Amino acid sequence: MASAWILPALLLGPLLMAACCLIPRSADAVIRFCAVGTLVLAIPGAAAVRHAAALGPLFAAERWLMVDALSAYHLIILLVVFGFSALFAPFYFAGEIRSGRFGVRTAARYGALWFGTIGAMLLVVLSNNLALMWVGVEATTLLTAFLIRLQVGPAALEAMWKYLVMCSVGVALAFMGTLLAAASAGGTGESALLGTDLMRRAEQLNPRMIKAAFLFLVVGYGTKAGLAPMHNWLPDAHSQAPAPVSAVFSGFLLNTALYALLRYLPIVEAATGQAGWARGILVAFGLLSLVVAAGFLAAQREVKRLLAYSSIEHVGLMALGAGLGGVGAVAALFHALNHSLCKSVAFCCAGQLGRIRGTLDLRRLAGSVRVAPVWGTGLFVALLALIGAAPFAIFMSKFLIVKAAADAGRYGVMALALAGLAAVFISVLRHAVALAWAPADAVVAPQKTSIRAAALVALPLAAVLALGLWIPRPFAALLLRAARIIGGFG
Amino acid sequence: MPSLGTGLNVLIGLAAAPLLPGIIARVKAMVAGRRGPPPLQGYYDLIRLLHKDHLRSRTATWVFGGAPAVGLAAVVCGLLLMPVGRQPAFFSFEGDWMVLLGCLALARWCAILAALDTGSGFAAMGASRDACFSALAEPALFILLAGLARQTGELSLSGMVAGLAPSAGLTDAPGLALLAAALGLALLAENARIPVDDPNTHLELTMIHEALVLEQAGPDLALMLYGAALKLWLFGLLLMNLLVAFADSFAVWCGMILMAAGIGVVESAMARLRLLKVPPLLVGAAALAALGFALIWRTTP
Amino acid sequence: MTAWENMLLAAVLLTGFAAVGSSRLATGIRALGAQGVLVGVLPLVHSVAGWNPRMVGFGAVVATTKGVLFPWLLSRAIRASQTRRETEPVVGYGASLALAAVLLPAAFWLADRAPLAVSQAGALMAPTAFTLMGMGLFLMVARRTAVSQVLGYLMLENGIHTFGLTVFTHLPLLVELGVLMDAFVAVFAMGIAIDHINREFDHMDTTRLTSLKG
Amino acid sequence: MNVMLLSLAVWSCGALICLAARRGAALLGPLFVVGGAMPLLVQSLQVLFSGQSVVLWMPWQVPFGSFCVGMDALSAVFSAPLLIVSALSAVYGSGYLRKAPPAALGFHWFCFLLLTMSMWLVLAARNAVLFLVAWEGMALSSFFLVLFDGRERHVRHAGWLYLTAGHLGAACLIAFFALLGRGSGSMDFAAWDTAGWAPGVRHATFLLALAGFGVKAGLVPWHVWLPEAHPAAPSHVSAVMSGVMIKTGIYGLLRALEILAVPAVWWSWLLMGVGLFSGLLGVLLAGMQADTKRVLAYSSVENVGLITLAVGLGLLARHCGQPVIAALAFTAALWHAFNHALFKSLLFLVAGAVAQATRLRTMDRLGGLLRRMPITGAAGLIGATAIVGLPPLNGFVGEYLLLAAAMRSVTIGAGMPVLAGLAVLGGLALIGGIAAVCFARFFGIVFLGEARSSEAVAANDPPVPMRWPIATLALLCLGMAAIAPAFAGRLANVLPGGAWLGGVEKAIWHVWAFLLGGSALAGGMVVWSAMHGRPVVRPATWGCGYAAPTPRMQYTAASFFEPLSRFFEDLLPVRKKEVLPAGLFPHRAAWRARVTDVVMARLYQPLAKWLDWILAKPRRLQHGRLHLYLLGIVLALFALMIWKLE
Repeated sequence: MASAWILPALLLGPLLMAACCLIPRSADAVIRFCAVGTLVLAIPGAAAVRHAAALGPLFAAERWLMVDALSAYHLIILLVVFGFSALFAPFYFAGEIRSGRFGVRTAARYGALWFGTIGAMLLVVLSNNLALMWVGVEATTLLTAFLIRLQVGPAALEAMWKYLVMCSVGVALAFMGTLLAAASAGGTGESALLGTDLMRRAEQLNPRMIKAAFLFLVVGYGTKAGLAPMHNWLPDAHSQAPAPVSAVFSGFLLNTALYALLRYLPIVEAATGQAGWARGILVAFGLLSLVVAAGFLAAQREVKRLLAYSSIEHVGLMALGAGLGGVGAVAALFHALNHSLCKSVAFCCAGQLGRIRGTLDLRRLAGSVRVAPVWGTGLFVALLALIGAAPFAIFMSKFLIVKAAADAGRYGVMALALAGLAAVFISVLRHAVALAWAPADAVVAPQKTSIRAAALVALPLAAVLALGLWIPRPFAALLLRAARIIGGFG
Repeated sequence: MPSLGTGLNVLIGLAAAPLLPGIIARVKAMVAGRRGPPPLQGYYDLIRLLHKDHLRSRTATWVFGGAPAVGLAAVVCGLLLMPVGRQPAFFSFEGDWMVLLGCLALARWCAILAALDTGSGFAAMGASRDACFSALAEPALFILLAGLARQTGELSLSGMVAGLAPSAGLTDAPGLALLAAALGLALLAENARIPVDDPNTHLELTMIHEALVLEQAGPDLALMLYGAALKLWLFGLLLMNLLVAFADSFAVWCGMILMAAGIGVVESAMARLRLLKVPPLLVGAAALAALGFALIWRTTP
Repeated sequence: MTAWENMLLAAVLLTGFAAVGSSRLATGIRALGAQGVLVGVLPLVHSVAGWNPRMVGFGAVVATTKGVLFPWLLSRAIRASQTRRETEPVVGYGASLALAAVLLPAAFWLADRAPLAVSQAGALMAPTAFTLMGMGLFLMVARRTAVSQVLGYLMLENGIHTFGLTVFTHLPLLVELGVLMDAFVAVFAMGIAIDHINREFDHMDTTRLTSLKG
Repeated sequence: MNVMLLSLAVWSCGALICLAARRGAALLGPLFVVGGAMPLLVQSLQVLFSGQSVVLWMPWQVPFGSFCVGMDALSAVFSAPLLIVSALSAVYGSGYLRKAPPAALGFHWFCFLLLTMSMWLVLAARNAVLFLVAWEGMALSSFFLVLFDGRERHVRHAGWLYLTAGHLGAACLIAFFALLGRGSGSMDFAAWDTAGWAPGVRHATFLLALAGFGVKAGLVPWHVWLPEAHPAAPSHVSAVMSGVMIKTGIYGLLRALEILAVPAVWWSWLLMGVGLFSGLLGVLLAGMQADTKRVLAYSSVENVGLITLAVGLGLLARHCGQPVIAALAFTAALWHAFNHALFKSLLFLVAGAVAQATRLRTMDRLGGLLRRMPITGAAGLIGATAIVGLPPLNGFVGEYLLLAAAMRSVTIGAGMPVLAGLAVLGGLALIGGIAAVCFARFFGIVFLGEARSSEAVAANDPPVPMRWPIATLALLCLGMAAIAPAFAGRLANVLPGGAWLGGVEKAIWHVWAFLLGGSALAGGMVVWSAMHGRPVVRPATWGCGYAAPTPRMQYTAASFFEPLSRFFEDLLPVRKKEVLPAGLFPHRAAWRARVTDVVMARLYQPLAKWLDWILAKPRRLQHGRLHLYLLGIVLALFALMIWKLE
């Protein structure tokens, strides 16, 4: 077929580029190569998305790899987040490259791990074989662990160790779940592990076994997605990792785990006769994450930890949306894109402000909009968007999730969700106001604003603002088809 | 119904208003065993003041200049709306009681602003007390009028008073008596009589209405005094309409004279209340009116 | 062939108990090495009829990695940090063994109630899997040094593998390789991390890694 | 039809242009605001007087959203004052901000234009999603305007409190619209009919609407943000916010009542209770404030309370089958909403002129400004007299309509409406009286008497662009009084359920004629007393013969309200800081008192402390020990198994 080249190119491309990075050259070259490589990957990615949107699912390697609407949608998010972080990396590492702390060897290691992570995530998004998807998720854990470790220091090491151990245990439990799911199909054939086959034979699956499988999967992939009460690694890992890595963490790493979980949702629902058994679990975890995140955000002082807890809150919101079904599923996916855009901009700006002001404590970051106009305003607008202020798309997806709760008649869930979101709004807004209007205490010369940096920050935020007011028709069609896969409707 | 008879009542009011303070002063003097000033003393004062020069302080602006005139005009408009016994007022329409109270409020507003305009501490003190106490007295008046309206089912002041006349049976007496008591208290409070304010004290710190007119002199003072007299006449007329429900206008005029004498006796018998005790008194008047309203509400069908 | 299989499973359980009960890390590593070999060999014993070169080859690869490579890597980490034994663990050794003992009947109870098609697996396979998983998790929670946590993780992996056998005669090759690769990289990563921890903190007690709070 | 699109286009392009033109924005901003506002004003008045409404539907690529915009009588009543006040405030703002830094100026006018556009969109939206986006857009743009001089701490606190309250209100509204949109596919207002609803859900929906719109309207107990945010904003913005933006809350409440067609009886009692309490607490706190703009902000709480009181009475009358009383009460509410926008924005612009002329807002340091700022003073007097509701101005007409409704429900009604009528009469009397004291104090202390500080002495009238809007608003107040009967007649059939009988309309013409005659008489007497021809002597004010009187010996703002503040002590908790003179030769003695908002002190601060305590609990979960985290995962697995497997 004409499109046979797409999937192999998507998977092998990153590995090839990772290898190229290992050839020692100057640190600057490696960082620039990462940016170029990521954008080059966008070509097969775009082709895959266009194919999935126009002609329906694209299969390869005797149906082990697949691109349907849901994976195409997540492919868009992946490319956008990685593209943005790659373009931002030169700004972030410029200081360290000049000061020599970011040597050639470290840069090579960074480049290789960067492309390795992209490859692993692509494997997760593209694989129809559930076990292969599990391998992909486990690979992301191992590769990103060492990305945290780039910054020398005991805290980074501690964060890496906790991340490594917790996520490995979580993903091991997920593997147990995958085995149980395959076993529930009863057959011993190769096809038992293909998602599409399981979906087709969902009614004949052994209901008790598929339920047990889903429990393991929720706890396993939930740990990786940062759902409470398995979220403890997330704040440490995000606050210690360098900014571009944190951006990718919150931007897409959490989404890969949630994507893996959502793949199982329709199968389990079909197997248990659409009784909402699996949805109830997701709603419970979603609400718990929302409330726990609200609790932590109430008195958070450090900006990166604040953004990490905000990620827990938003992942909880996505799980809640998917759990509610109907419009909720559409809202959850729409929210995934908005959140990834906003959060990656927020993390990058926070990281850059941390470098310029020398601190990550929000109280001492006050007045950053005057000191570093581009990064300060970027963080301020991103924070406003994240807490659901007006015309931004996140306000729209929150409204849809509340409407889904109302349609499903679950008023308690609606009330608790609104209360959690309100608590988050109150505490984060206080810092945002200080960030923009408070007089800057430390005497730091205002940074000169480069047009490229301004454009880099402004583009994603403008996209979120535009999505809030006008969703383009082709994108909406893809979104609805993706939502229909996980049990939503237009 | 601007007819000849109602016009006559208004003219009588305009003419006889300064007589009431004269009678009150005269009765107080006789009770105290003195001869006291002649009842017509009020007229002599007005004429004397009108011929004096204007006396306006340097800090005062056009507000001080215009306030007495606007105040007097407002009270005169109030008089146009007041019925006398069974005879309706010069003008009467639904809600005219609201316009009457609005005019009295406008008069008070002008007096307060004039007092504040002089910049004198004592005038402002009088203004503050007068404003605060009349704010507390206002609910009593409104509830009282509600009682009257409930009793007669009418919506205009003339209709209410006329409605009282035929049905003044014994069953309604207690309700109307309570309303009359409330109106009596309101009258004493609004017109600077003894329990609330001492009209002829000379110590500025204890004045309320006197302090308001402390800075006025000459023609301005004349307008203010005449306005005050008219206001006393208005309240007296309303009280008489309530008490002498069945009578024609002649009985009302005699009643007015007797009321003036009564006020004189009350003033000689009591001393001025402490300022802290005045708000509870006013709220007490409102309570009386509410009790009267409740009695009326229960008895009438 | 169930006799051989049950004996093998009993041996696996024994190595598990050894790892949980011993205070010296070297004993733990050797126990886990042995367990790795046994679990590698288990599929061959389990379906002796269907031997084919691919299964045998893969069994050998698993046995060598888990039996030889992991112990070499972990002992190198111990030598670097000169920590010979698990000083005072969170849960004492006596209590650990008692708990492991309780874990066994619980695993049997769970295996009976678990929704498994018990037909192809021997009576002992599922309980062994659950015991191993339980002891693996227990080791990670109840021990202080980083190496013990890695050992716990390995035992959890072995437990899940044995459970895999109760369900499948054999998994597709590519999946097996993927799982093995992940286990290998996981241990490799943890080994490197332990080296860094030694150099950074000059102790391996993860309970003292609590600087990131709130 | 295309007038709406034209104006929206003008406003949005204007906003972008202002953002770009930094220095020129001072002129361009007001130009675009007025340019966009005028055609819409003409359309609103046309709709109001001709009675036929206008609807425009366009597809909008947002889930459940559709660009459905319309202007019916109810929207027109609220959009007319909005456009007038926004246009005049914009002109005023160009003068008020002439010394502001250019960078901030461009962004300021960008937000002002967006605010005007979103406020009008809120009034015109006929689709829930468009309504919510406009509602939040209004909150966000006014948030940026409030923080115009965000350098001071208290302004930042005010901004934070404002947007937080706005957002909590919006959360209630999101739930409200979600409940309304339940089941029915589209979110257009027209598509909903709540006939067959269960009473429980209907009551919950009403409470959500009351909470959501009550926050924006500033009703007690949701009003705590209003006295912080309005004074913190620049004066022309506070004029727009206090004058018209809080009315969008009232508009929303009326629209919600229209959608929830069959109201329950206790709704009207709740509305009247909230209205009365807002009125009383608002006016009492207004009287106790030392800052000019805080007085006006609390007075907005009072007036919104009166409007809600009128709406409640109208609802009760409609429920008890008294169409005339309902018509009177609704007309009173709409009339008061329309006119309060005029005189409240007038007073805020006057306070702004005073603040700019003297750079002072504490009343005890002002005084004697009428002589030095004649135009602002005269307009302030007209505004104060109107807001107190004294004849012959437009405030009095609103009072008259409401009291006539109350009196009718006392006389005619049987049972509950009588009690309601009595409560309205007594409450309105007390609130009106205290309002007179409050605004006599406001006007007297600031404009009359002797100047108490050097800044007050140096004050003079503001420049021309600020003078014209003040004069126009004052003339509008007088004009509204002049056309009162005709305009009140139009307002009568805006809200359904009210039948306007001839009897009441005739009475209003009588009142109008009487007041006209009365003002002529007053005018004549003023001219007579001025022309009396007696010479005028100008001595100094009598100070009991004290040799060297100083301006500071005049009555202060706090002492003016003291008799009432002592009587209503428990409603007005005062926080005192006093250093009493001690020893034979006392050194320093100080006494400072500040009235605190009883709702904030007794309700929200304890609630915030308790919430912080509760939210601190999960924080202990992140204790850093890896072992317990792993235990957490295992326990989560077991809990899930127990809960979900059986």
